[in-house]
Amino acid sequence: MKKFINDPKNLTRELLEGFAIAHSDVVTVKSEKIVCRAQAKSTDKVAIVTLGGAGHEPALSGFVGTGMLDYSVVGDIFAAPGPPKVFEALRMANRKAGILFVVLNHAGDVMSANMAAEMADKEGIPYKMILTHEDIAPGADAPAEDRRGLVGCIPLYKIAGAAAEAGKSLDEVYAIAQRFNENMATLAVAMNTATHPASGQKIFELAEDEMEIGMGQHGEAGTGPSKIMTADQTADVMLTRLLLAIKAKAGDRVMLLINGSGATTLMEMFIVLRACKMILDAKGITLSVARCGEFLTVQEMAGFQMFAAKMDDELLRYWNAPCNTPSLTIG
Amino acid sequence: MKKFINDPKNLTRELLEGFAIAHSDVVTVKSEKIVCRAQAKSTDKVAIVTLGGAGHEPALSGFVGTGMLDYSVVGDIFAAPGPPKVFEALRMANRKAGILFVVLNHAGDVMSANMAAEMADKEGIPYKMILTHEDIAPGADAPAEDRRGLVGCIPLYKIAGAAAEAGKSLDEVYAIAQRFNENMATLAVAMNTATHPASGQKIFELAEDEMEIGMGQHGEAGTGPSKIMTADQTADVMLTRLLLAIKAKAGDRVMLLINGSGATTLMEMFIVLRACKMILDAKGITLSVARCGEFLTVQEMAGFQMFAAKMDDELLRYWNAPCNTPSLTIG
Amino acid sequence: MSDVINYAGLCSMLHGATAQIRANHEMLSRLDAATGDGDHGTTILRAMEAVSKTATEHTGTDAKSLLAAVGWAVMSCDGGSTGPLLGSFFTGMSDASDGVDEWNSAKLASVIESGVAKMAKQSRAKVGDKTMMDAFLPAVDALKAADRALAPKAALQQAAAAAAQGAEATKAMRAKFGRARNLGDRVIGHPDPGAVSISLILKGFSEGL
Amino acid sequence: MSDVINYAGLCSMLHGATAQIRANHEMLSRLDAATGDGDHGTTILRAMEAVSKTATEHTGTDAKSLLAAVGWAVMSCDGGSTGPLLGSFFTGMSDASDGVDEWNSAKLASVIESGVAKMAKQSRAKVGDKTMMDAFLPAVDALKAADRALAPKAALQQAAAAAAQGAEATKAMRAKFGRARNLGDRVIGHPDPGAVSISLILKGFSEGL
Ligand SMILES: Nc1ncnc2c1ncn2[C@@H]1O[C@H](COP(=O)(O)OP(=O)(O)O)[C@@H](O)[C@H]1O
Ligand SMILES: Nc1ncnc2c1ncn2[C@@H]1O[C@H](COP(=O)(O)OP(=O)(O)O)[C@@H](O)[C@H]1O
Ligand SMILES: [Mg+2]
Ligand SMILES: [Mg+2]
Ligand SMILES: [Mg+2]
Ligand SMILES: [Mg+2]
Repeated sequence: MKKFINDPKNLTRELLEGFAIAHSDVVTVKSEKIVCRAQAKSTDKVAIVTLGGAGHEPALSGFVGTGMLDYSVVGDIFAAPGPPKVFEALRMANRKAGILFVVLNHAGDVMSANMAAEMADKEGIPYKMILTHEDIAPGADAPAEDRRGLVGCIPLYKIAGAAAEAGKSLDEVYAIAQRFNENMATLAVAMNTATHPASGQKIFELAEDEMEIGMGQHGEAGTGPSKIMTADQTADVMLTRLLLAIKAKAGDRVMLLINGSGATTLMEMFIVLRACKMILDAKGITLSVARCGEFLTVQEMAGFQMFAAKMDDELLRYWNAPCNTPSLTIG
Repeated sequence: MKKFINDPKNLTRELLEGFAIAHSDVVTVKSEKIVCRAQAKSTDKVAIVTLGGAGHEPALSGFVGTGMLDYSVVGDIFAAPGPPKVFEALRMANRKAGILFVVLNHAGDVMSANMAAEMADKEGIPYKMILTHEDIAPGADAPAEDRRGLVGCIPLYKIAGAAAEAGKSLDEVYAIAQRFNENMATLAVAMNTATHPASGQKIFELAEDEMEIGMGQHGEAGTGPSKIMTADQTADVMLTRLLLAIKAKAGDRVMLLINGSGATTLMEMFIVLRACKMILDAKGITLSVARCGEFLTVQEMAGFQMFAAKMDDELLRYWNAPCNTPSLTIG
Repeated sequence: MSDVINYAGLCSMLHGATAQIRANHEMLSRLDAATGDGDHGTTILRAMEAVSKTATEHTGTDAKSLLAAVGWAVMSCDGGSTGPLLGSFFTGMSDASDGVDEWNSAKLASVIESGVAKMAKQSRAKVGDKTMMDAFLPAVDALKAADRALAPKAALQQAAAAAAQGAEATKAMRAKFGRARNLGDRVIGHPDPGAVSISLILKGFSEGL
Repeated sequence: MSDVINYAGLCSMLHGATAQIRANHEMLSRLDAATGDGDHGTTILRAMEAVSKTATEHTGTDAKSLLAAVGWAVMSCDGGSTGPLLGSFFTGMSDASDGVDEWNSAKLASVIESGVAKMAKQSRAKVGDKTMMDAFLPAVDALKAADRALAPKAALQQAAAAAAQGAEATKAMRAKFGRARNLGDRVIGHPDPGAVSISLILKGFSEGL
C-alpha cells in the first residue's frame, strides 16, 4: 500500500502522538484516545464533546481548542470508539453547566454514544445530545437514520463552541446548534477511490470516466456512478440540490464549504466555489461565508463534500467569533 | 482526466477568482494575475514580493496577507509568469522603504525575475532579490543553480514578513531572511504521480512498490526510485540528511515542516513527524517549531517535502509573530 | 455430559467461542469484503480475544461479574458497531445471571435470551434484515423450545444449528443495516459475516463444554 | 528577389515564422513529451501567435518599435522559460534595428546576432547543451559568413539550414539546461524541441520573404 505508515495496528496511536507534537500549545491527548484542550475551558461554561473514527484527519480532533471542541474521542480507522472511552470523556467533561454531546449519524457512533449516554444518565451527568445527519444523498426528506453525518459537524462545533464560550446555558447552546443543524445540508462527490490504511484495500471502485455523487465517507455507495462532468456542471447539480434542501431563496444568506476529501486540489475547490458564487448571484442569494479546504477527509479519496447552511445574524456572529484550533483559526 | 475543472485554458484565472471569493477579507487580485492584500501595508514598511507558477495551491498566493507577502505574481500551471507581469507587481510595490523580492530557483522563475529586475533598475525601484534553493536532493553542497527552491520559501516569507511588519529596513529584512535561507534545507519524497491539469498527462511514473526521494515539484527526477519504506524508515533517511545539511547538533533548536504534496494524508504526516521527534530527542536537538500540512502542493501527487531549519531567538520571534493569510494564521 | 454449567464451564464456553473465531477470522473478513469493508474478521477476533483475556484474568468466581467484565472489555475494543453489539450481548447475559451459579438448560436459555434482548435494543434489526440477529434470534427460539431435560451442551448444539441455518438464510437477503445496506441487491448471494460469526460463537460455546 | 527587407517585409517574415509553428506545434509537443513535460508546442505556439497579433495590430512603421512590442508580447505569455528567452531574442533584434529601416543581408545578420546575444544572456547555454542555442548560434555564424551580395531571403535560407543541422545534432546530446537535464542519458536519441522550434522559425523567416 502506498502510504507512509508503520504497523497498521498502531495507526491511531501514532497519528495522535504526532498530532500532539505538532499542536502541543493547543491540545493534549489523555488516556490514549481522548483529545482535549491544553488549557481547559472554565467549568462554568458548557463543554462540547464529540466522537468518531480516525482516518478523516484533520477531523474530528483538529477542531479541539478555544472556541470549538473541548473533548474529541477517537476510535480506530473508520470505526467508532467504544462506549467506555466515550463515557470516560463525558466524565472528564462533567460540570454543572452541562455538556453538548455532538454525534454524527453513523451506526457505530450512534450505538457507542447511546450506551455512553445511558452510563452518564446513571451518574447524573448533565448533557444534551445532538445528532448531525445532513447528508441529502438519499433525498432531503429521507428518514433521519438514512442521512449520514458528514462535514456539517465541524461548522456546528464552531457555532456551538462560540455560544458556549459566550457563556450561554446548555439549553441555549443546544437551541442554537439545533437551529443550525436543521438549516444545513451536505452532498458529497467522489472521483477516485481511497485505500483503507489498515486493510490496504480500495474502499470502492470507479471507472476512469466516472464520478459518483452522494458517495459516503467510507465508500458507502451514493446515487450511482455518472460520467465525469466539468466543475461548473458539478457545482450546478450539487448546489441546486443543496439550496432546495435548505429552502434558500433570494435575499437569504448562506454559508458554503467546499471540503476536499484528500486528493482533490485546492485549485479545483476554488474553481468549484467560483461556479457556486455565479449560481448564487443569479439567484440573488448572498454568500456570507465561503471556505475551501480539507476539514473532513477520506484518506486520499478524490472528491469533495459541498456543504450549505442558511445563516442569520446570530449564527454569523458565532461563526465569526474567534477560535484557535489546530485546523481552524479565526482571529 | 479526473479533476473538477472547466476549460484547461482558464485554470489560473478561474482558480484565482475562486480564491478571491473565499478570501475577499484578506486578498484581492489585480490585473488578472497579481495577488495582493485587501488592505495594503503602510508604504514606510518593506514590501515582500514573490512570483511562481500556479498548480501548487495554496502556494504561493495563499500566503499573501498581514505578516507575510504583499504581492504574489502568478503564472500558468507549473510555468513562471512573464517578466512584464512581474515588473508590474514591482511597480505596484514600489516604495522608498524598498522591496524584498523572493525568487524560487527554477529556470523560468529566475529568468522572469532577472528581466523584471533589470526593468526595475531602469526605473530606480529599490529592491533586494533573495533566491531560495534549499533542495538537497543533488547533495547539500551541489552548486546553487542545481538546488531547486521548494517549500522553504514559505517560512521565509513568514520570517521576512514579520521583520518588515516590525519596521526593519530593507537591509535588515534581507539580512534576516538570508540568514534563515542559509540555515534551511528541504528534501522531497514522492510515492504516486500527479496529473498535469492542462495536458492531462502524468508528470512521472513510479512502480507499485516504489517511492522516490528527491523528486522535484514538477516531476523532475530525484535520486532514483527505491522500494517503499515505512514512515519511520523514511523519516530516518530524510531527516538524517537534512540535519547534516543544516549542521544541526545537540543543543540546537530546529523548525520542521512536513509539507504534504497533495494525496498524502495528514494522518501520514503526523506519523512521520512523530518519527522525526524521536530522532531529534535521541540527538538532543530541540524541536522548536513543528507543522504538518499542505503548504506547497504538486496537484494530487502522493508524497511530502520535509523541511528543516536551524533557529535562533530572533528567527523564532519572527516565526511566532502574528500573521493572517488565507493559508497560515498565527494569532 | 454434565447437566449444569458452573463458573469453570462458563469460562471454557467463552474460550471455545474464541477458538472458533481464531480459526475462521480470515474467512469472515473475506465475507465482509463482499458485503462491507472487509474488516469484520479482524474486529470480531479482537473482540473475542478480549473475551478470553478477561475470562483468564478475571478474579472472582461468579458468572455475573465475569460476564459484566467481558461485556465491558468487548465494548472497549473500538470495533465500530460490533463492539457495542457484542458487548451488550455479554452485558445482558450478566444482567440475567444473578445469584444462581450453576446453570441448567432453562437458566442458560434465559441468560442468553437476556443477552440477545439487550443487544436487540442497540441493533433494532429483525430476522430478515441480514445482520447478527438472523443468527441470534433463531438460536434463542431453539434454546427456549429445547427439551428441558436436555443437557446445556446439547441445547447449545441445537441453538448453534439454528443459528447456522439463520446465517445461511441471509444469503437470500438484502441488508437493512450496516454498510451492506448501501449495496442493495449486490449483496444477494453473500451470507452476512456478522450472522456467520454469531453461529460460530454459539458452536464454540457448545464445543467448549 | 528583393535585396532589402523593409517594414512590410519584416512583418511577413514574422508571419512566416508563425505559420511554421502553427503547422508543427503538435509535433513539437510530442518531442517535448520525450525530453520534458510535453507542452513546448503549446507554449511556442502561444508565443508566436502573440508575435503575429502584434505585427498585425502595431501602429507605426519602424522595425525598432515593432520588434520591441513583439518582444514584450512574447514575454507576456507566461511561457515558463520560453517566454523570457524568445522575448529577449526579439527585444535584442529591436535594440540593433535603430535608424535603418531597410535591411540588407549585413544589417539582417547584425540584427539577428544582437537578438541571439540578448537571449544568450538569459540562456547561458552553449552549443552542445541541447537547447535553442544549438539552433541559434550556428544560424548566426551562417548569416555572418554569408556572401554579402546574397539577398536576405537566401541568407536566411542558409541560416535556417544551419539551424536545422544544429537541431538534428541535439539528438546525440545530453541536456545541460531545462527539464531535460534531469533525464540524463534518457534524452539521447531525441532532438531538443526548442532547437527544432528555432530552426522552424528561421525557415519561416525566409519563406515569409
Ligand atoms: N444494527 C445491527 N444489528 C445487528 N448486527 C449489525 C447491525 N449493523 C451491522 N451489524 C453486523 O455487523 C457486521 C459488520 O461488522 P463489522 O464489519 O465488524 O463492522 P463495520 O460494518 O463497522 O465494518 C454485519 O455483517 C452485520 O452482521
Ligand atoms: N537555458 C536555456 N537556454 C536556451 N533554451 C532553453 C534553456 N532552457 C530550456 N530551453 C529550451 O526550452 C525548451 C523547453 O521549452 P518549454 O517546454 O516551452 O518550457 P518548459 O521546459 O518550462 O516546459 C527546451 O527544449 C530547450 O530548448
Ligand atoms: Mg490532500
Ligand atoms: Mg466491516
Ligand atoms: Mg515543456
Ligand atoms: Mg512547461
